[in-house]
Amino acid sequence: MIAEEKAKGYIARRVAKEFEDGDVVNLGIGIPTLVANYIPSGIQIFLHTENGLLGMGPNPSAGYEHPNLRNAGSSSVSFLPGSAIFDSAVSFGLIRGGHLDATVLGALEVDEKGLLANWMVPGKMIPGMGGAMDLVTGARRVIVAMTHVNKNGSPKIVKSCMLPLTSIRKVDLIVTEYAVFKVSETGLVLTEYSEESSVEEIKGLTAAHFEIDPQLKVIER
Amino acid sequence: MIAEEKAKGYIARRVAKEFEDGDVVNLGIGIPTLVANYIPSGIQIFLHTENGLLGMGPNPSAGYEHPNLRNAGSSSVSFLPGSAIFDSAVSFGLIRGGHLDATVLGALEVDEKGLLANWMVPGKMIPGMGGAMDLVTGARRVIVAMTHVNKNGSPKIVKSCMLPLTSIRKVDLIVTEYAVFKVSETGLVLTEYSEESSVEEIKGLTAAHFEIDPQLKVIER
Amino acid sequence: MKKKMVSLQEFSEKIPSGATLLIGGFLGDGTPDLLIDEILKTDKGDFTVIANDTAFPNQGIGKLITQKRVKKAIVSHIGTNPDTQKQMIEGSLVVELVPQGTLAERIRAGGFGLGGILTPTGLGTIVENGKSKIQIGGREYLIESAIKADFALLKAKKADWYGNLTFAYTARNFNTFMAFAGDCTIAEIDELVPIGGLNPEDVVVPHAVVHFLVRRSRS
Amino acid sequence: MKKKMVSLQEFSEKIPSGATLLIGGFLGDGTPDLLIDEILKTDKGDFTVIANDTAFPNQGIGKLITQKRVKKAIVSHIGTNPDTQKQMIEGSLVVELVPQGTLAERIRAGGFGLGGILTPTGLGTIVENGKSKIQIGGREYLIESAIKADFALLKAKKADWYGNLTFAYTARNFNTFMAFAGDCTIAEIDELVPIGGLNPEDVVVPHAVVHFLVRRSRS
Repeated sequence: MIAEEKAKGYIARRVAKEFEDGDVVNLGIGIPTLVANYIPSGIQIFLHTENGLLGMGPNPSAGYEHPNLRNAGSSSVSFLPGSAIFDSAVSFGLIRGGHLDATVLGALEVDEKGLLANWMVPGKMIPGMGGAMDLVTGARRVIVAMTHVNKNGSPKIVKSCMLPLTSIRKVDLIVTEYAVFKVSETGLVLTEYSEESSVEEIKGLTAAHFEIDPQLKVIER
Repeated sequence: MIAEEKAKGYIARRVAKEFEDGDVVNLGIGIPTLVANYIPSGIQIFLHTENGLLGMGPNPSAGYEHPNLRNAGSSSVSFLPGSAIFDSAVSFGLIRGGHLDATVLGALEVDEKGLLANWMVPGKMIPGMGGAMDLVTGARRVIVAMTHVNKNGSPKIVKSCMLPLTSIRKVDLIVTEYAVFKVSETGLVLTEYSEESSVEEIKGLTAAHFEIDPQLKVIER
Repeated sequence: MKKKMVSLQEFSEKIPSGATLLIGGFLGDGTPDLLIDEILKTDKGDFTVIANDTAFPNQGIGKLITQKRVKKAIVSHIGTNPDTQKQMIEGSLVVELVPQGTLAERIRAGGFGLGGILTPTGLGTIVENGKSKIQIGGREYLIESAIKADFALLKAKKADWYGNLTFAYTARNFNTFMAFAGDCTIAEIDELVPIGGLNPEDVVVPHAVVHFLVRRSRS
Repeated sequence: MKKKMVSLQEFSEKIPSGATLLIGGFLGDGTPDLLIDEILKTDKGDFTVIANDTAFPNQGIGKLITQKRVKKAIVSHIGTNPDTQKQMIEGSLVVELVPQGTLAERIRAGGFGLGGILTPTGLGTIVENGKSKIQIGGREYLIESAIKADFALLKAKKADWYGNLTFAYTARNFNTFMAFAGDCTIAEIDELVPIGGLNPEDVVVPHAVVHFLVRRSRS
């Protein structure tokens, strides 16, 4: 069992290797936000935030915040040189129009077809979909970054989502602290596993069928 | 018979009395453009041009033109203080969304229901509708400014348009050198006539039925 | 010229109980706080609020929620406001959740005189319940209707006397297109500039859609 | 970072005969003349051009018409170009006329990932021939489909190396939303500024939709 804080770092670090130089990327709240801290040197990505900014930089030092320069989680952020400001209609035009190279999102459930549920638990937690439905529907690549199991230890990768779907568009990649799955035409394929685990252990933590990639390897950290 | 140049001036001068202070107005090409020269003192209107400017001012003096500050007829124009620039989508958002108080347009035909045809003569002249269909559909008031008869002396106000319609939205007012008609629920109503003409003469120049307003008066010039 | 600048009190007299209100802002950033506070000085309520979110308890749009002035909220997200969730579960507040990009386009469509838009977002999810679908070019889309409201309440940075508006950084968000979709659009501004004091290319919302301006009274 | 700045020749090598081209401009204002001239140095043709208009004979987009490189034009107006009218009557050029506001929204919809829009414009006219209609909220609308193209050719005023764009006055017109609707978007620019040389609030088209930049070679 990898401790939660460590797990988050592992996940973010692995996701950060997915980008090409120049990619425009939207990072969701939670683990996805951490991805920005692990971008490999030599790779420059442009962070998009759905409230209307491309080119978002890190949180400014205390005392240097501006009340009207925020990310979609309401945190103060900064401009990197070459940033652009726009309204929410343009921001979602970028998203829905396929102009984002990737989005990284958390999940409540992902199923063995690659379908994602991440916006509500009926009768319990209804935060609303916010921008998630547009992001999953429109981004060129959708990467799920999440812990392998939930707080009760139950698998989050399931046979079929029981929770309401975010989109009928399948995700492209699932990254957890134990495993990396790509989503193929026929379903999930395990391509990488962590040195702390094994294929058998991952099978035990996963409630969905998955294939194993012939080039299966250990996650580089 | 009023000579053409004089007629144009009469028409423009009469149309110019239709505006309230602060109105946002789009003037079409031809006689409508002349309207700007006759706005009564004390009345300020804001000219909108569909290629992306609100607050358009007169043509600049020779030598002071800017190649990228033009009206929809491709003439050089100027900014009045308080102008705004926008793209064509926003420009037609203003038009279609009902944010223009009035548009003044020329016509090939207007019929006795108040329907307008002004964008093509099948097999002969097909300039295209440009912005006319959006303007007639979306502006709060549509004012037709045209000579009463065409170059062959035939009436342009007809029983039913033979030419393709610009919109199924009826115009609100028709101003010619001889007459002013308002368009009511039931059809055309002659409200004013020129001192050079008479109701009988106007009937002879008009191929549509019209009512006569009980407050019929002579056009003030 | 009819003056567009009104006092906070003149503003609040225009807003009746039961009105539909488009309110700008994203988690409070770009929300007209002065206007909301002024409404809260009255006993008006039963509003339908259309906005990106309901912000936080007793902050921004959240003030209208916490003080129970809202009967219906059409928003994309309520996760930051437990008061909204509580009132929704109690049944005193109806919440209609709309994907954020769809909400933006529906409001823009209303203001731009369009009947609606065709979007792939929400297809095959519970968002499509009760909606029509259409095939275009071999792809399927949801038909989403336009949204308009009695009032649009905006927060802008600068305005000239005519009502041309600019915004501060990410405070632009929903304010720009909401301006077009209010039968009466009222902007709370931080700074008034003279007519001609804005570069025409810097104007984000042209004055034709802005009916009234309000600024903090300098007392 | 992959460089977006290319030479005129590198640009023209990207454009094959038969391509669909969105071209910015309004009667020549905001049209990328350098790009058009470069295409005309080749023998490429059979283009489908989507633009507001065809400008004037042998000017702007009109050059492509006069030199018979266009097989189809989807435009709102051809009244200023007798060559277009002549070729249309002869049957060598297909002209599809679209109301200007509808054309703008259809292109924007394509670039914004929407399937189309619902508009009242054109209802009851010959524009509605062959199109579906829909009732929403007691009003009728035409269903107008989105437009995309292989290339969007723009004229911008300034760009930074990333491809953030600004425009000169009324040269904005169709350029802004066409930028989103090209599978490959190429902007001819007047001035290159350093990265960080544009105020983020002044950027009209964000670099995410701009693939290549071209400027007049300084020889």
